[in-house]
Amino acid sequence: MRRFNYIDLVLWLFRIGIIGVVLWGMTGKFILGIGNDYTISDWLDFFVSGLSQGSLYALIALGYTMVYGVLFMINFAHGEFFMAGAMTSTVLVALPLENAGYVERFPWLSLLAIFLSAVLTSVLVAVLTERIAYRPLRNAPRLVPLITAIGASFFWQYYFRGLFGSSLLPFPEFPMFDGKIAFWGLDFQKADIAVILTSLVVMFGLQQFVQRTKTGRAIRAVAENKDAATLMGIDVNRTITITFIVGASMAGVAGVLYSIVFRQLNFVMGFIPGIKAFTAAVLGGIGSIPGAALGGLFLGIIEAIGPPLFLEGLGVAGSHQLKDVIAFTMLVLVLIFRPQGIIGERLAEKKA
Amino acid sequence: MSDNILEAHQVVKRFGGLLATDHLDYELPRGMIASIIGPNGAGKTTFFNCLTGFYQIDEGTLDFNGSSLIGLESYEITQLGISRTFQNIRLFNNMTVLENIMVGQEPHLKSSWIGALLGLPSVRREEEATEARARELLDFVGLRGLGDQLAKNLPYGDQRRLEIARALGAKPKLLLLDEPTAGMNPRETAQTTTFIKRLRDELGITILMIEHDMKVVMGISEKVTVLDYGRKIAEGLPQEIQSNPVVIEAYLGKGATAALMAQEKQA
Amino acid sequence: MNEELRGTIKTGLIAGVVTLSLGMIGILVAFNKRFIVTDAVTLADLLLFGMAVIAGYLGASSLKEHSMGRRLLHGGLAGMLAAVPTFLLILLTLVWEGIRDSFINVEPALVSLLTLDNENVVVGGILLIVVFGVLGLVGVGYAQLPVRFRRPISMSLAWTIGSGVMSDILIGILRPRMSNDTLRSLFGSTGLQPVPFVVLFVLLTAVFFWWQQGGQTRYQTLRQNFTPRQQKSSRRVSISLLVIFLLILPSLLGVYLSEIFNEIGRFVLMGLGLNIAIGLAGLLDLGYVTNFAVGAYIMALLTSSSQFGPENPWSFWLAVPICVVAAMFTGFILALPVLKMRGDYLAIATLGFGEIIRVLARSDALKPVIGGAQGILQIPAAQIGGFMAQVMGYILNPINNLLSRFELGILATNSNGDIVFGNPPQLYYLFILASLLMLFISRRLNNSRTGRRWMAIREDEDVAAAMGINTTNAKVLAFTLSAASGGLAGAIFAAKLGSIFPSSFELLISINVLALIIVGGLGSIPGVIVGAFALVGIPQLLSEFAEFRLLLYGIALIGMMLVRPEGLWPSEVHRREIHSHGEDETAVPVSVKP
Amino acid sequence: MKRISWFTLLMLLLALALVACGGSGDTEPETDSADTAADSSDTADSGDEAAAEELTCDDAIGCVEVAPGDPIRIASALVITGPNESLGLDSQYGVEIAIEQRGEIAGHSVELQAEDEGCNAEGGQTAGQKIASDPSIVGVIGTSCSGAGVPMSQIVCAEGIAMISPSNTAPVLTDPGSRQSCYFRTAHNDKVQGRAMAEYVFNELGLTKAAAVHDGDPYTEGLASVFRDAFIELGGEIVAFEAEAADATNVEPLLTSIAAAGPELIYYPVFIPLGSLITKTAREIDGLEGVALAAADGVQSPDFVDASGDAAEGMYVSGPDLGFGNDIYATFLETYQANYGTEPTAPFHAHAYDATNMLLSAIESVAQVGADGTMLIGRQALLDAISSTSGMEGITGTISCDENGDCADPKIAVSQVQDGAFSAVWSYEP
Repeated sequence: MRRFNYIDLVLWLFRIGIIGVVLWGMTGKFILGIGNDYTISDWLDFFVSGLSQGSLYALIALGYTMVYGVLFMINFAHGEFFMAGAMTSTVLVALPLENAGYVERFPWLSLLAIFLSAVLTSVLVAVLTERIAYRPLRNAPRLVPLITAIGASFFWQYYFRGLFGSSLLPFPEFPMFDGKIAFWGLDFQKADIAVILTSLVVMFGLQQFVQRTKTGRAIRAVAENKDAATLMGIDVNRTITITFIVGASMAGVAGVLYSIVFRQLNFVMGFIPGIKAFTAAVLGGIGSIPGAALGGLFLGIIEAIGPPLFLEGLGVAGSHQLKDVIAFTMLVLVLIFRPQGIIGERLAEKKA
Repeated sequence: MSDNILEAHQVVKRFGGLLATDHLDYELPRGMIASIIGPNGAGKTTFFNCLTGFYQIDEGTLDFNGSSLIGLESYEITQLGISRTFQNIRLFNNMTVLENIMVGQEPHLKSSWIGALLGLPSVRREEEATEARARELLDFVGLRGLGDQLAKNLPYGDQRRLEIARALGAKPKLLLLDEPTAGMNPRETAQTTTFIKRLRDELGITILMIEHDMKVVMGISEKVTVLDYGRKIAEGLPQEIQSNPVVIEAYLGKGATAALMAQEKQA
Repeated sequence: MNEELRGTIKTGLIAGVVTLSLGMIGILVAFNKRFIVTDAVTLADLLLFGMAVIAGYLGASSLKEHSMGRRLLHGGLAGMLAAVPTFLLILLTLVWEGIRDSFINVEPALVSLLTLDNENVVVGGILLIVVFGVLGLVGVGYAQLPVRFRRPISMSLAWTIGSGVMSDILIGILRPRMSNDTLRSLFGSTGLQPVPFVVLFVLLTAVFFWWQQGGQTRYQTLRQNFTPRQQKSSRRVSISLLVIFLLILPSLLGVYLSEIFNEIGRFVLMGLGLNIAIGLAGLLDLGYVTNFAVGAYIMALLTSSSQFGPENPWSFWLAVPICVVAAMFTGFILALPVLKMRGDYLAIATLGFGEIIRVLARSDALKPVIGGAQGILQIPAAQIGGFMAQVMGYILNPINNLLSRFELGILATNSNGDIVFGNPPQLYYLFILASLLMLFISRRLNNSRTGRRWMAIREDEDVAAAMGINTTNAKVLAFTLSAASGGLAGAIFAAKLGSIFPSSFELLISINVLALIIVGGLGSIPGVIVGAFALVGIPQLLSEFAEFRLLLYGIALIGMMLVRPEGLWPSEVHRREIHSHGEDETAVPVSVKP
Repeated sequence: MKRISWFTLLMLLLALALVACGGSGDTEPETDSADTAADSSDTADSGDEAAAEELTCDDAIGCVEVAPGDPIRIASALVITGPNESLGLDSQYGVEIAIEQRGEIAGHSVELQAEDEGCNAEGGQTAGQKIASDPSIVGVIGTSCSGAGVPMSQIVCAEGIAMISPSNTAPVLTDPGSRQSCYFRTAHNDKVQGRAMAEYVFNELGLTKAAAVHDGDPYTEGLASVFRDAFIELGGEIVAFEAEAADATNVEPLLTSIAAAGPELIYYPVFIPLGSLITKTAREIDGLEGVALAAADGVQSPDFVDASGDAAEGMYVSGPDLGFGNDIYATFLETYQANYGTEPTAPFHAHAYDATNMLLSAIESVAQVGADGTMLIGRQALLDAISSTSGMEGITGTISCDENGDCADPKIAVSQVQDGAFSAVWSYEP
């Protein structure tokens, strides 16, 4: 019903422009055959590796989204929780176990120990961060905790650099994740499949936890309205700490999965996945758990499949370098169509 | 041009399946003080939001001073001459009282940012005039001397007044007041009632208000409209409404008729 | 166990864990080479033993009861406990031979530092606990001092230690003004010499004590008793002194500190710009580096004499307006798609723009135009030549001749009579000019109708619209004007560096600018300057701490926000909220939903 | 208002104090012109002459005077914070070890002032200004990144301070048209190294279809471009020229794309994190089973082999031949491990070690020492001494400087990873 103004015009041009570029790129790829010649199996490889990367984004994004849900703050340090778990479990558990030969003899037990230590470290780091850098600022202006979060991010990065050094750490090879597995005549990396499955299980578990348990309900209540939750007898501080613990556990799990797939770690490994996961959380609709999962997968897949699908056909040089450009353009495109994210709650127009 | 400043015809606003206003017809003659009453959720504030461009209506027509309001942004509607206040006070909390009123005068300000950068004399004059008028309005609503306070630090009653002063800054032809006396004590309510009357009598502003306090409604309204479930169930002079059993039942529930009668006798 | 004892144990152990961390992440060993008092006290000593004193101080001052014996007991206990985790680490090194394979900084040097160079590490460790206990008692003693002594002592201690830490900067400033021998008697190769250290400490303590015991009141009374005319002239004198001071500053500070001032200036410019978007209009922009990059690249493309520049390179002064306009245009275009987004959706979309620019700058796709990874070289420095320079030379040269007697100077002409903004002291004037210009513009906008509109939008966008404000236009304007300053900063940056590479346009820049305006005080113009000094200047001065700089930066960010959440120099309106009703009404959907 | 006047008062006091000092310590001759700030270093130099009576400085640029008992000060400007810090810290360790092994020079110890260049141009400029403003600094080892090296070389050279970079490889830095006269490097120029690999691949391995990958850093982009041009010139075909973000985590799509282009060899002259990731992932991609892998000195480090594991076996790496027929490197590695608790995290410690030795040897050769132990080092003399370095045996080979400041051993070794170690299989000399 509203009139059409210049902004709408520009937005439509933007949408049409992007869709035009995408179509043109795909035309170039499939009809004119510019660039490499991919088989179906190649396309599937793009897709599955994107899915696996996206699962990791999704796991980290869950922590972002949960914290955002209860505190309305962007927890910039979340990527560092992920890094802390992965680094510590690798240096103190995985590598010693490998040297002692346990990884080969008891791979599953070793893996369990690694997961436990990673989750424990991530949780410890998260709880400390919350206690020191966020809790005293509960009533401060909204951007202030954002700054302490950035500070915490720097701090933890260089703290762990100090503890474990800045060299690139190898992660042991686990026999069960090595090699490929065939489905329907197509090959998949075992590690990719493991990551996707684990993520699905963990996300499903989280969903059940938030929906079914008393603590989960408390988290939702605090997210809805802190004052009301206090009146209902919910200990808000405790609930927030639990939220951090749950979010950090996801990050810890993601840290180990990351190590399994990429088998190398260093102290800055948390930053980029952190930013990506944050993007994923917003893409899906920040505050929403399935949104975070969906956003993560979307981001992972578009990063993997975007360059060959959209850019190669245009004859763009170094197309894989531009995957972030595609990812963020898609983000803006999605947010133009749906300003509240893919499955974010729709604001009933404007609230009066 | 008709004598009605506002004409709404068959206005429909849906939220999902819910009809927030249900084929509503409304006419408001120029210079009148009119009230809309109705139980919670009757669609009163929704109607205000439709009038001020916060919501776009789904069906029907809305005319102000003979021109349609449909499709206009809320700032354009304000520029046409409709100002409003809010049920839950919405001041610019971290701005001073004076700044709040100065923002209210936006529709009449012309200076651009380039002029401000260059420090043009016309811009300075306009700023001075704006500030002077803001002080006048402060005096008018009885907040003299509070200009440099932060809006959020004012007491509740003063915040309501400030909201009205801010709305007056736009020199509206029609002023929409959303529960102007909510949360006030009887003395403040009485003051506000007189004040609203003054607005019409001295400034010639047509006033449409949503109000729960029957004393206020009955005291100054020249026309009362009753909404229920988004529909108009009655309209007329206060006395007519007061004695309308449909209204009393819808509004106050059964058995309330007697109480109201008793109240009236007292008055 | 009673409440107080538990508190003391907790304090002591927390201090202990901090001490342990300092050791394990390598700070202690690294700082052990850095003297505060030459050949006597290193920074590591200060940190290590300082923890014990602090533990003792906290342990004692948290007691409600005032009996001296109990205080000493608790302080001493807290001090000793502060050494316990470290002691455990020492024991651990005995049983775990390969500890260094995991914890890279647990090295022999650390152990010998922690055991006070004892051959037998267990004895050394116990000795450490004892020393820590004694230092805990010192902390108690300090806590017992009356406040009127304690405060001057703390302040002067902080200043003296600061002088020791910053000794090389001080040497840099003093070198042209002192003979080498004088300098050497004051400073060692690192740190202050013992005698000057003590003298400085005593002197400062006396000054602070005097100031607190009456100097301050006397000064204030003096000022209060000024007649209006005196006040006016005193104000005039202050301002002219400030101006003179700003003009001679670079020659006073020398090249390196001027360079730091220029870096601060660059961030002040960006901060002022971003402050329009975030501080005034409440638009959380995390991609401010975009505008900066556009300004820098346009400057490079217009003035470079390399293959990427035009055939006849432009002059800096002609290119600057183009850079600013280009940045504003970018701001305008990028504002359009994000207008409808609120809060954190806006933040991530703008962050995305910053990342897009970063990637594009280094991409092969755009390499033919903007140089890709190899950047753009041969960008000339800004300069004033010809008639203009001659005229300025007539004014500047006599002043410089006069000032040079005092080892001072201002903007200078070179041997050809041109004014080249090539080295830091010269560039300083360019930055000052640009910063003053932007300050002026910010102030004008801030106090105008436009500024009011932005603030209204920041407070409550819907109500602002209901007041007749075209919020769309106002927001677009905020983005556009906010970009101008970034473009200006970028343009000067390119001319200053002489070459630009994509690595100068990282996300970190956006984050830094955001942090400095919030640390300074959101929406406050002086806050931007203070914030830039705190977050850009100080880390530069801390380059001593080398690889631990960012660790300290992180701690500083957290610390400053905890102590002063409203910022170091908040705007008149303290603690402004960014989002009107923050958490309830205009916030984006927030519930943790299925 | 109050605050402003306060601030002014404070600053005024400070200014007065400084001016007063200026008056009292006014022993120097007043030789300098108006721009005192810029020339302050020279004043200090000339002012020192009085102290060193029997030594005279007739150097074209000026001399550094080291008083008896004072250390000789050199600086490093490497990237020691941020994502690239493993690169720069590693080099800094190399510098420290070289200083440690050298001990004293004519009774003076050597002191290192470590600066951070942040791997970007502004970091290089700031570090350069700091070094340039300190007249006691004799020479600089730096920078790590070419982007930082360009502005820094301009600044320190304006003061005549010698600068030797252990890891700048961009051709522009030693290009006769743009090279600064005080700039030297022990790292291989991209032009040489990229060509070496192209010749090896085409002539020795006999492969004709190659793919190249870089990460958008000037170093890797430069090498990949030189390789591409040289390979095409030799008659080969570049089937894919791709780029990937240096901090990428998922390189499967990239390699799938490359696999579809059907190369016989992939050349990815990147740094260790991305290099190791590509190495490991390439082994798992369909269509890349038999494809040879090649990289440059950016990954020539034990850290890379550790991180890549078996996947690195058989891949080719160009760079200096660290197994050069002497045992300097073995001693070096022992010291490294003992001092820093880790194996080298990047390849350029070796170049840094050699660069430092080059600088220290040059200092040793030009320093004039007075009777009381005062040392004078002529800056121009030092530059001349460095540029005439020839036949110096270092870890990275025989160091000899050419007229453009390229000092790396012109021989480039192509090594193959065999049993977790680099063993030279071919040597290239332009």
